Amino acid sequence: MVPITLFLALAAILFCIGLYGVLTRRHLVIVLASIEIMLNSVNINLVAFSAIGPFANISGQVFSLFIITVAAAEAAVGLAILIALYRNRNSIDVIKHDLLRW
Amino acid sequence: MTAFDANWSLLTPEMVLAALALLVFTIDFMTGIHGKKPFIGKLSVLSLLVTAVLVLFMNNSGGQIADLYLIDSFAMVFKLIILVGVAMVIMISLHYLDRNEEIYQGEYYSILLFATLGAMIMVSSADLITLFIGLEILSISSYALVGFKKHHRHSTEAALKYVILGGAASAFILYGMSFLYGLTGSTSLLEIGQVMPTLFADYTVIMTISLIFMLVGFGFKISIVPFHMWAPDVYEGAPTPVTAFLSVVSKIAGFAIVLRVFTFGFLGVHEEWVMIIAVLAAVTMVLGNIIALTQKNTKRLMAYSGIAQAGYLLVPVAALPFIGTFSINMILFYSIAYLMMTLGAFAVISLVTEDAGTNDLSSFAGLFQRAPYLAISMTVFLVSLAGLPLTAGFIGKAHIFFGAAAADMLWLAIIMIVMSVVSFFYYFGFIKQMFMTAPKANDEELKVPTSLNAVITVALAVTLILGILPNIVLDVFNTFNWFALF
Amino acid sequence: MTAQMTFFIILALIAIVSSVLVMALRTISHRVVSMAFSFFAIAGLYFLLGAEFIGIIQIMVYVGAITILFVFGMMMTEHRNIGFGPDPRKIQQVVSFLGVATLLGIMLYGIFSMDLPTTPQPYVGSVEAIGLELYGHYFIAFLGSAFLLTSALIGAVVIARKEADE
Amino acid sequence: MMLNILTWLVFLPLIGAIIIMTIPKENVNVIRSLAAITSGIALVISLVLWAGFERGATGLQYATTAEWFNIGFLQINYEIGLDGLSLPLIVLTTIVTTLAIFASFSIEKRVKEFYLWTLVLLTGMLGVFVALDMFLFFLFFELTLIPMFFLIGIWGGKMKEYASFKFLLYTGLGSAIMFMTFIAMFYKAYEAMNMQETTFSMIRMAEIFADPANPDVLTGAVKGALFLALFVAFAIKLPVFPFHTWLPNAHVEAPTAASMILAGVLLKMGGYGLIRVGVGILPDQAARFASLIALLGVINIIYGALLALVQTDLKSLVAYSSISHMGIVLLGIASFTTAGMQGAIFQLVSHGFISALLFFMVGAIYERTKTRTISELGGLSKSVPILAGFTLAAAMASVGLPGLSGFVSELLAFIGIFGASAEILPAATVFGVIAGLGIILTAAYLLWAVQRTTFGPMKEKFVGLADARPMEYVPMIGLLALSIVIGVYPHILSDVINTTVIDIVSKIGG
Amino acid sequence: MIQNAWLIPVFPLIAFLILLFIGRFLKEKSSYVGITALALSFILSVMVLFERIGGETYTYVIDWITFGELTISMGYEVTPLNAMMLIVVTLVSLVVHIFSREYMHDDKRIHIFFAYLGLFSFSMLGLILAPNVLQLFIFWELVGLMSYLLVGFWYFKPEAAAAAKKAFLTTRIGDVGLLIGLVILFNQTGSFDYADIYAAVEGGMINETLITTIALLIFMGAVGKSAQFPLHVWLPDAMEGPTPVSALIHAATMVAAGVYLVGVMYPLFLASSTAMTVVAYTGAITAFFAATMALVMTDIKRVLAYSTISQLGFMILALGTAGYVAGLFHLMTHAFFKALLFLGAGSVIYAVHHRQDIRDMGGLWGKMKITSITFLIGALAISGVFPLAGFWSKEEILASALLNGDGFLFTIALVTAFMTAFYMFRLFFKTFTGEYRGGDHDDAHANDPGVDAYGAADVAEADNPRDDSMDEETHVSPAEDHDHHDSPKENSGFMTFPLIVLASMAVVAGFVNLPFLGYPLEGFLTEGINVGSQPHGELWLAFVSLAVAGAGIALAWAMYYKGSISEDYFASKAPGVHKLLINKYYLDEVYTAVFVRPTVAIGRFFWEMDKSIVDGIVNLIGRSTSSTGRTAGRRHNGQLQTYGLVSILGGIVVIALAFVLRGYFG
Repeated sequence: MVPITLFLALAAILFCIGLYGVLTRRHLVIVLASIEIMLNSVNINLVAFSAIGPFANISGQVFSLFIITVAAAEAAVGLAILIALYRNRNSIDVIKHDLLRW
Repeated sequence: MTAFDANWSLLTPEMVLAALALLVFTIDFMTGIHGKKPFIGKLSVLSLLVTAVLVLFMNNSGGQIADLYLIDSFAMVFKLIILVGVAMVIMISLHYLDRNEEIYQGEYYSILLFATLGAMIMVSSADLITLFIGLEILSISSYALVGFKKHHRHSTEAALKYVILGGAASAFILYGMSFLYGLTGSTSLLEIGQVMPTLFADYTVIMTISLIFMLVGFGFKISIVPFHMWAPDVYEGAPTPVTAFLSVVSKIAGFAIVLRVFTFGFLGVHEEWVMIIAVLAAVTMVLGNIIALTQKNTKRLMAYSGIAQAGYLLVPVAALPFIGTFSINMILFYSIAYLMMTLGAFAVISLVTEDAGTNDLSSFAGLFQRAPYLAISMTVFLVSLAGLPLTAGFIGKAHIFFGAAAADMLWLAIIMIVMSVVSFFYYFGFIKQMFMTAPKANDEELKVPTSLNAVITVALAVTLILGILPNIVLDVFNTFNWFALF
Repeated sequence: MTAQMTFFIILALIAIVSSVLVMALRTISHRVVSMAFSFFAIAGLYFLLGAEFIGIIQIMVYVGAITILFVFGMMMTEHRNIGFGPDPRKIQQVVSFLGVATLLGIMLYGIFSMDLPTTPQPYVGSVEAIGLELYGHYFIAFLGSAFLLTSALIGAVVIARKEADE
Repeated sequence: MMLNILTWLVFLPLIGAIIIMTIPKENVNVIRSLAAITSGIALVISLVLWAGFERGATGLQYATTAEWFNIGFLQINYEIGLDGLSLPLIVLTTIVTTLAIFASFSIEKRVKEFYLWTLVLLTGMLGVFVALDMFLFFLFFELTLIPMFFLIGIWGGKMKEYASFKFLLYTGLGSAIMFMTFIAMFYKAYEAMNMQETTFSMIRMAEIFADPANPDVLTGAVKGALFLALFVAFAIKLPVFPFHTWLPNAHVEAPTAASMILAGVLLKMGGYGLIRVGVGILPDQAARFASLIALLGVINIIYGALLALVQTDLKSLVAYSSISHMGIVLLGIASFTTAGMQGAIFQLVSHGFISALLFFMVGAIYERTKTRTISELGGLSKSVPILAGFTLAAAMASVGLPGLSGFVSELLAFIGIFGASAEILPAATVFGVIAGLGIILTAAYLLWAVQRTTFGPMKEKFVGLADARPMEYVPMIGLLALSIVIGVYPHILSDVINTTVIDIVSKIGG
Repeated sequence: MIQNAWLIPVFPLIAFLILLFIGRFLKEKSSYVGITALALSFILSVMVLFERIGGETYTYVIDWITFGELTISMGYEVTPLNAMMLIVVTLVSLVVHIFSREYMHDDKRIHIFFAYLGLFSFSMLGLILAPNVLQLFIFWELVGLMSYLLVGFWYFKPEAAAAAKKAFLTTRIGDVGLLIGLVILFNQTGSFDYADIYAAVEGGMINETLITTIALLIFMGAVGKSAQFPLHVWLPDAMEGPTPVSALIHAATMVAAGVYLVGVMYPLFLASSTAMTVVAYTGAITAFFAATMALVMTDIKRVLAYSTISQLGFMILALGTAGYVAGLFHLMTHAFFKALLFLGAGSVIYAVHHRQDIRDMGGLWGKMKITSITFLIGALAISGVFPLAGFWSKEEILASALLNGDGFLFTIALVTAFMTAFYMFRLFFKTFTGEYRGGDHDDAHANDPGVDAYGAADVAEADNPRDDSMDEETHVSPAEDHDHHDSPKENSGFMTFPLIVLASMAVVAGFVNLPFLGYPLEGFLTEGINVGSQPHGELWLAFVSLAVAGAGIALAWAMYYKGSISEDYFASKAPGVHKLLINKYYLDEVYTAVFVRPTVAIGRFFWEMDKSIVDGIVNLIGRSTSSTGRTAGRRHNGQLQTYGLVSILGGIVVIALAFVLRGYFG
């Protein structure tokens, strides 16, 4: 079997890619997508632990199910907000949205 | 005991609240999309009060559902605080929504109630998954609430910032949790806590990362420096009652889970995090107060003030391993004080800024001439926030101060008290506007709606009574054995 | 190298590369598709780990629902292929990269410093087990997620709703 | 019994404030008379206390203790009492405040609030002087900040905002330091009693510090640090160089009544605290740092006087003179003799009356001439002879002319400083001689100011100014008469103070 | 009656209170209140004196203040010395009151004037009756206050205001020394009572150095009050006050308090030879320098002022050379004849329409008979002409200077005696003989530096001025007060009667200590106090003294009456010296440059420092805090990704912190 460490490392890499996306991408849809990638990386962790972790049990998979649910809900709300914002401001460039500052 | 043979009646308050939230939503559905629906707001307040009564009577004997949902006095008090807080937020909303008709009223109230439900689940849960779900109910509802003024650019922008950063924060919490689960095979905080010392000994680095990732996420939710950056923007953009909700209910619920996680999960390894929490508390107090100094926007100012207050509340968390119950007493007492003074202040801010049409501090100019009661109440709230005597805030702060000193963290206490003095500047800047500046263009008398009046009066009364006779609450607290842990 | 390892490497590479492509590509539709690939690869990994149910859910929810949601989001906003022009925030980019790289380093260091035994055979959770946990131990969370979804639904509808008079 | 006469005294002004709150703000005369009556009753009560005070008896009188609240193992008590140190200051407080209320009858702006805050302030000040629980003491100490902030900020002069905030933040910082020190003292006492006893009572604390069950906790370094922190806290209030800079701003901008109270009573809280808490609980440390205290006292005297000499604004001149005079208090304390300590207390009381009178005179002059710039004044003896006469009298009292109260305190302080034991204060003589120079400077700046303001040819623009109104005679004559009474027959004060002073000094073995 | 001695000061106090409260309604009649009070005091004083002669010292005290175990008491005491002083003070005060009735009658604030005089008399009498040195100090300060108020009586004259301040401040310097001395003394003896102090000194309870220190500090007080060098500068300026005030306070009583102080503390001084030497030399130097300045002054009051300083120097000299009785005897006689001279000058000034420059006078002999004759008596008395009062007391001073064994002191005393005679008769001849020079040149000597260092052009006509700003309709300029060309004439009885009384005292006062009668005063004064044996001169000394006085008078006669020596003879011979003298040795300028200006400069410097550094730091902390806040607040730039980045970096820092805390990085 593949060592769990590799799964964890993959998750870490994906998490950081997602994080980097959140921090630097200018397209808001992509930013939201990056969050999804981060959440996915967590799921990899959980499923990996659930399957081949030192204390493998089913809870990890249940946990990941909940995360998927939450991710969906969050994506829905996030995109709804994005759409409302786009209607208001006609832009989905992150940089443009800095009315609130200082 | 497994979940199947648990006493599910313990969940009655949550279930009743959920049912009532759905009822609110249904009634809203049946009464059309638009228009003012103050009765829904009143119904919501009623729901919350019913729930509060249920909490008080159903939960006072304590109990637990398996090891994942604890009905202890800690949860009970937090739930009561949250319920009363939300009720007051809704009272503030009644007036606010009256002035902002584009907000969908029924949905607004039902989402608030859902969020409350989430907060209740949060404070009771002793399980990573339940806790996370509760947190997400609260968070996602909050994202939506912030963006409820959807034609308002500030509101949607605030919601966007909140949802993105909040989502990332959630990811951090989850990433941290995934290791807790993976290395223990359990999601129960109690079980995790039992093996934590060995776990930390075995997997030091990854556990540190896990701990700190969770801290980053929770730190975001309770807006402590350096994870606080969203707070001013979101607070500014959100509808004022939502700002009040965020700065009070979200924050207090956040503190509840921080306490829960750190006491249940990490108490055994407190030497790993006490110093970190202490440093974060110090940084939070310093930065929150200092940035607030030059703020001119009331809501932003309250945001920074809230950050600073979070710093004060973090002090007893840092002191917790050393003084135990005492620390919980402090946090709960200060939470009550914070709830009352902040909500009271927000009630006034909501009224005044809506009347003036601007969030600028100058909208408070000459308030004393326009509405003396409002100005005096606001003064009491601000004085309490600043921590001056005869107010709940003073007792609360003194309390925390004692605790910090007792935990041998005098340096933290010193920073706290010095920063309190710094905070005089901006709190009294408010007071200066109200008392020492002539009213601007609009100087007619300001009518205070009944609902706001009620909120302000309650907040005022509690702030003063707890400031003079704190033992009303403290004596009750002293009879509680918070987690049955200490 | 076992077949599992080979699959793992392939799937991991797909996941990583497509994730990177989500960041790097220029056309928004390509990026969303790339994201779907990434999710798909992750689903593959779940199969590899014997968590078929989660894998299926992953495909259904992520590749199906969420990707579609993103496509909708994309379509309803700025789907025309215009760039944003040069990024004025070079420092942000560089510091972000450095910060994230540092974080990754720390995380990887932590992960690889763990001395975890390699399980020869993965634990395979049945759907029944999941169901039992879901409706038993995690029932409160399950109920909670119902309200979470309701709340998110109401919120999303209210916020995204296009007013009749607009 | 909690509701003893002291409690009534402290909270009576608050009750008055609440009653005033209910009165419509248009009824200014009702409000004024209510304020005057309230403070007048407080004055009567304090005089009853004075009359009933058993002279020569050691220990506290009218003392009472009631549990207030507890935080964990910490019990905070409502513990109040009276001794020879607090009684004169209580009487000073009620007198000065009552007269300040009379002096402010000319205020037309937001009358209701003015008296409201003044009465709240009165409660705070009285509370400070009766409190024997350190927490309670701090609470009242802090409570005085808010009313004074308002008094300066609303009714102040051009720079009122700057001044009020500076006052608030600076003295707030002082209170904060004080509070920290109190907590530290509390825990050290707790440790010193082997975690067996917790107390915030100053009386008990003094006993513990004098005779700890576990002396290793209270090392010299710890006690020294505690004392220095306390000293800084009270030095800000007193104020002591270099922590004095809030005072001129606050004084110059404050309205007359607030200046009177500020100089007359508020500063005294610093001196009182230093004696009550600093010397009372840590006598050995106070003696250890006697040279420092004396040095700062001398610096205060000279520095304040030199600055007063060159002031161009009459009010800031008086403000700097306050700084200078507070140096005498420090000097008296530092001598650790009965004479010096009594001189310090005498100076607190005497300066309370004199500075209040001076500020009142400056206020009255300003009200008429609309200027406080010394060079613009002149010849006031001609245009307003009675005011000028009282100004001169006040200046003379401030100079320390015998027959007026200032002289007695200076004399006692000098007797103290020259009689200080060489172990406590090696350079006593030097300090005394320099302080003597300060007396000359005091005479110089005050007389120079008098010469430039009341003497000289009358200016055209000051022709036809109205002289003192009947209502103004009350504070003028009252304060001057008190100064004269104490100056002519100080026994009236010393027999109240003496027993307490002997008690304090005996702790140092001096 | 001696038990009721406390009434002596109380009568003037009552007068003061009456005048303070209802004086404004009494107006001119105020004078009678004061006169009555002083008359009562005087009568009582006489009775007390007679009772005291042959009686016992009477003391009555009450507790004044208690601290620790110590108690300071206050009360009154009648000793021989103060019984004598009572007479002097009450008598002089009484006649000055009477004189002022006329002199001040057209001043609108006459009631205040008499109130002040009453309070002054009270203070001075209180000073005298004090049973302890602290009470003396208290009243000592009070008389200083009254001096201040009376010098500044015409406060609207800037010179008067300045002079008043100068008088108070200069004496204050001495007073601080005195106070410190007293305090040290108290800490040695535990008491301020004379008796205890004497006992302590004689019992050797205080070591010698300390005694010297204390004595010198106490002497500082005397130097200030009695206008001894170098603190004498205030007295000439104090002549800005009304002339009766000058007579009472700055000639007869208050300025003599310094001498009195040395007198009552005499055992202390005797115990320290160093202190005695200092006292003697101070007196001698003062006597000499003041006399030199008196030679050239042209303002009639200033001549008298320097003369006063010089005579006070004589007294101090006597005390310093063990002539206890001599000094106090001269104090008494001087009080009478100097008051006489001042009141005479006042009478002249009043008659010549408030001019004070002797160059504007002359030829008054025929016009003001009583004034002239009494003034002549005074001048003869001060010059020491047999058998007037001054002869007897001055002779004793010369004796004590001589017998002390220091030839220098004796020489100076003799030279001074010569100068005294000279300048007094210069004054007399210039004023009363020759032609009347007043009336047609208002500002003839306006720019004469001899008038005043302050350059006050109107000094010559400044006495009893009216404030220009007062009562425009009744305004009359001083010069027009009386008809301008009306030649001077004798004043009314209110003014001449005091002159006659004082003149008779100047004649007879010396007889109380006649050598032929066995020095009765000496016997009286040395009773109950150990002041050592008193020196007595031999007969030849009396002749030397007389000869010196005669020489002085003769020279003055030659220069200013006969004109056989030019008036400018000495001035032209030694112009530098003349200029030096006219400018009073430039002492005022030196003091201004050395003390006043640097003090003010230091004050300014500190003020700047206070604003820029002490307060600057405070403000800097405030500003930097808020600007830090503003800068940090600016990091909230609205970019959500920046926020995220900050959080992540913060997280990394926290991780690093955790590792550091665990000791990962060493």
